[in-house]
Amino acid sequence: MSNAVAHAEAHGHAVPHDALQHHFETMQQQKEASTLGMWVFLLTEVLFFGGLFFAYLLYRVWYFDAFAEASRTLDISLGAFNTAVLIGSSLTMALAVRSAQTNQRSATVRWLISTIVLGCVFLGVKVIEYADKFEHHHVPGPNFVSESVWAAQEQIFFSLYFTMTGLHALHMIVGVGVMSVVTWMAAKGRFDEHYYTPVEMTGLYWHFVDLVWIYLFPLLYLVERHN
Amino acid sequence: MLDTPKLPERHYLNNGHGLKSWLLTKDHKRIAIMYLISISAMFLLGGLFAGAVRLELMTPEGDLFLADTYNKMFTMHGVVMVFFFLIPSTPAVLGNFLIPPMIGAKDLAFPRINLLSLYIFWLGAAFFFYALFAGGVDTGWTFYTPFSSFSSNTNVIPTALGAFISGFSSILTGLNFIVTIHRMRAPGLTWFRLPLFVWAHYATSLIQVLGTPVVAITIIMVFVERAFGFGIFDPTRGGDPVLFQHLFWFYSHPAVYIMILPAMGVISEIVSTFSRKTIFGYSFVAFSSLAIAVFGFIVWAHHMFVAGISTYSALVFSFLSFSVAIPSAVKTFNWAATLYKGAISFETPMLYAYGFFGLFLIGGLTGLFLATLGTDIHLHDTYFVVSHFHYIMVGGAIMGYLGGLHFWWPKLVGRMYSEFLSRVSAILVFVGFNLTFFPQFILGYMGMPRRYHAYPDEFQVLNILSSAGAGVLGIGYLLPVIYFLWSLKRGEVAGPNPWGASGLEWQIPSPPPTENFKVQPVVHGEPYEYTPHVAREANLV
Amino acid sequence: MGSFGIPLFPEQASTFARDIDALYFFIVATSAFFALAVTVAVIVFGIVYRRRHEGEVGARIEGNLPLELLWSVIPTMIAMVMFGWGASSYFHMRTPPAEALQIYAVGKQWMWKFQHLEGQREINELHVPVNRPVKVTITSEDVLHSLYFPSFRTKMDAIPGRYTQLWFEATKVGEYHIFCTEYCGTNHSGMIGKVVVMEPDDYQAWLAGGGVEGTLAERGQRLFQDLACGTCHLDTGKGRGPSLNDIVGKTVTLADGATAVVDEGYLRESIVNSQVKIVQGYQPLMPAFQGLVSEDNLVALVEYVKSLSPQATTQAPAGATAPAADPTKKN
Amino acid sequence: MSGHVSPKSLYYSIFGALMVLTAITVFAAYVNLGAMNAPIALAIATFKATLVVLFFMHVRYSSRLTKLVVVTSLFFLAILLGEMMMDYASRGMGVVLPTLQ
Repeated sequence: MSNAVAHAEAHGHAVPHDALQHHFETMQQQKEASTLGMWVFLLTEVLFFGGLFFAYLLYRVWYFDAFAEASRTLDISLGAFNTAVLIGSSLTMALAVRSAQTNQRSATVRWLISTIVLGCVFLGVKVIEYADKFEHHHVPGPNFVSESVWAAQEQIFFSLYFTMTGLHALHMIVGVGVMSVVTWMAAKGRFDEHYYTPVEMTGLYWHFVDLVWIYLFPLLYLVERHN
Repeated sequence: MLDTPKLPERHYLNNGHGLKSWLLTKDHKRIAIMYLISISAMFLLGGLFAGAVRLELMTPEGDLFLADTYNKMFTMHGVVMVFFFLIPSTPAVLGNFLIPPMIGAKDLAFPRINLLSLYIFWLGAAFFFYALFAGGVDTGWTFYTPFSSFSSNTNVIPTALGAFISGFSSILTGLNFIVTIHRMRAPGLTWFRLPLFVWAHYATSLIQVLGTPVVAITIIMVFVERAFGFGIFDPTRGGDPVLFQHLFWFYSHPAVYIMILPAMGVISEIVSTFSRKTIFGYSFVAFSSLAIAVFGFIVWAHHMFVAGISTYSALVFSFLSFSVAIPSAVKTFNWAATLYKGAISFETPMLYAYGFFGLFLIGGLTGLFLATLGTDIHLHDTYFVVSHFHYIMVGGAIMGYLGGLHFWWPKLVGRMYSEFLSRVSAILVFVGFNLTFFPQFILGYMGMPRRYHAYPDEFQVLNILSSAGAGVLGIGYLLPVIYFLWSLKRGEVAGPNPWGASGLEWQIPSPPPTENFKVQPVVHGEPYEYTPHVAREANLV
Repeated sequence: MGSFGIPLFPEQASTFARDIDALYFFIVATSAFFALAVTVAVIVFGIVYRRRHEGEVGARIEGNLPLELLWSVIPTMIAMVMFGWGASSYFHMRTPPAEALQIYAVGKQWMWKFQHLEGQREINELHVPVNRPVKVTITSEDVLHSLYFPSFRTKMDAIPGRYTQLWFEATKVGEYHIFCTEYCGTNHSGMIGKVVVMEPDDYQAWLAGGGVEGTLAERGQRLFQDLACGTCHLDTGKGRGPSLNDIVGKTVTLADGATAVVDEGYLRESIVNSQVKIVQGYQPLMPAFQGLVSEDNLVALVEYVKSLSPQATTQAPAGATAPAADPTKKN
Repeated sequence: MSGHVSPKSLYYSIFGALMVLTAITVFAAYVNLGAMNAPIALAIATFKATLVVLFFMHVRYSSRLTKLVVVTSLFFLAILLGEMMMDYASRGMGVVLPTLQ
């Protein structure tokens, strides 16, 4: 265990940075603590979605035909468009972090705002998709309507579809909220090349949200499209 | 010894007054105290439910409560005790208070997140209280579906959300500990110089961050079934209720180790201090904590041997389940060996540690009956199981927690409690506990199922014994409330190190100042060094 | 059995009981040994090495590697013995003999309904012959239940949507408890009953007792006709559905190329969720009967279809589940 | 102090790769590959995820501890998925081991 630990042995600065909290000795220590904290948080997120993915996997194997049929009711072009949007937002996020690292305040703000906009586009498309599902009575539960012989098992697919994409969207909403605060902080000039941890942490979170979608897209939209 | 010690002039308790100075504090010590008050209240509430259950079970007929009321009593007993008392108990109170001073830090890595976790805990509790006042909930703390999703007509949603929310409190505490232990150790304090209490909390935190999210998603899935009529575990749509159990126990089995590991950490500290001796096999005790945390994740389906899992997986899970027994045994043997050639004294914390030995031994060993396939078929969901996990979670975890509370109470408040009353309470708890729960092993083997409101006549004698024991146990648990409160004003001033213990936390004043250390300590020595020299000069700072 | 008037063990009334009790005693003895050893050690150390004066400190002993290995390895070996013994008993308990008498149990809030092949149906009471293996196929109409016979030392959960099973061979004539051990709501503790173990002759007499409208399979046959199953499931195999003659115990190839063994669970699923496993060469035309046929009647239908396979050993594999696909293999 | 600064071009090329891979995923879904459709889609997704983790999330340039956290999360995810899969995959199997008694 101990050899896996990078020790914070940096020396203290003569003048402490404004952003240094009292209980840390150095900025280095503070930053490493935040980074580790964020990664541990993402670790919890992996297991959070992991349980859901297993449920999906199990029922997909059991009820493949129902899943294939239900999946075909999703709009693949909207799904692919959203995938592109989200990957694009990951790019702008990475560039925002880079701008923060290199102390380019206005570029940081610009990239952050682009990320927020792309995130909102994604959510907007999601709203369109959800509205369509409501209209077609594809929401599982008492109002579910399906002509299919696999109607019952299709409900499992849609239950998982809504739970998975709903939780994903919830994560995005939280991300957009956090990012708005970080953008405001960046605009106020709170960050410099020694302290940009909030930008970086938001970035990690946002990339994780992207990562979940990278799996959700093929699993939900592309179950069986070739016939 | 020095002459009568005095309380320090400035300490964390008098650094700021009024409610606001507490509610907005970022000081881990004040947060720990608020946790202490919160979970003590929850313990009292859970205890009342337990008392109601034991009262009902004094007679075979279901004559005291209606069946529905009884079902709500045991459900809420379980929910309160598991999610709102045992999971936070030692980590959120003692861990929160002691990990920073033990590793020479001024605070946890994320003080604001620490406060946030307390507020989240309160929010979760608020949801639970809503459910309670809206009429309670009757699913059992396990929320097994399809009963919880489609059959129960009680307040499942607010209760489940309460458990879900309090889970985030637990995750944040664990996350904070992990980062703190990695990043905030004083210079010279290498991993193998850490107190075993810290090792135990590190292992606990791993479980908290790895397991809790899985139960969170499981609760969400039940929530969408119940709230929106979705179907994920619903057998009428082809769902598998057993999948719920898999996901649930992936967290809820390791959750037992969230309760017992910190208690084990406490016991290591107490045993070493009161035998004035370094812990025997330090690295084995340290690594056995990690081993329990990791192995704890691969054994969950022993809760499901008769739940319809495949024969082969039952075999594998049974085999793996024994893997947890080994590190637990190693710990126990090492504690016993630590006493060898010690200089042992029996103040109250040590009495609790001895009580822990007795109860944890029984609790751990009876686990073997449930890991073994043949016997588990018979014993599953009987009172044998009830008794087994109470020996671990109450006998083990609460003995450890109370032992730790008595051990560090002088550090928390700077004053001593009544040694006589506390010894009486330790003995009452031990005796009362055994009287309550030992008969339940026999009841279980006799075949009495758990969660029964009424039962056949032949089980009555043992049930009466058990209920009588619960009375003794209740007195044992109430006594500390009295003498701890008394000690706040009247207790003898303790001084920094009343037990002559070796840890860093004993080198700072009691109660500690807000920043714990005036200058950052640098660690040179090994942990648990008791030389005659150190013993004489306990007060180093 | 008893000590001071307190009974300590349930009756040993099945072939499992002796083995499970012996295993229990083995673990009790092993546990008692370790518990006593540690308890005696800590008490003796506590007395012998008590602190005699204020400044006294303990000896500096860091640890002992051979000792650590010893007390890791020995418990591991003992644990493996427990595991082996327990696993072997478990396999025995999960493997019903082929000649076992078949009985169906359906759990429902809050009662146990039992059906005998000869047509008898009973609630919260189960009559079985002594010295003959009995296999109980279990399911539930609503939530989880668990069928528990303490005197036989066996239990199994009743799971809605699928069949589980247990078996036992009673060895003593008498009446014993039946409990529900999986919490199932309000009247969980009222979901109890008794199993009546009878001499074979008495059992035959009981079976012959009146009020029975034909055997279970015959009842199934009537349902089969009422539901017009025969319209498609022609004997010739030329119908829109496959012939049901002589299929039980056979392996069928499904539309997606996977295979499935025809057992009770498969038959049940093919009725309630008829679309999930389509036999190769047939179209998914059959309506799903989920919620339309009660579990009692499903049992009758299953038993009727089984009666069409006279040679089949109808023993379902233990733990067989409704959808028994292999998750490692994706379509 | 300010950590590893990747060149902008790296980010753009990773973005390009992710877009191309997305296109391949969609394309592959329309081709009948039999049982291989799902594994291929998941393999591409995993490759994409790896790119995101290594470059966008800077794990490639991060401390060993960060890498350890990533590996830990995958390890416990594997336990969760693997052990549950073990149960479901063996549900249909009968008992063939000889009883020892």
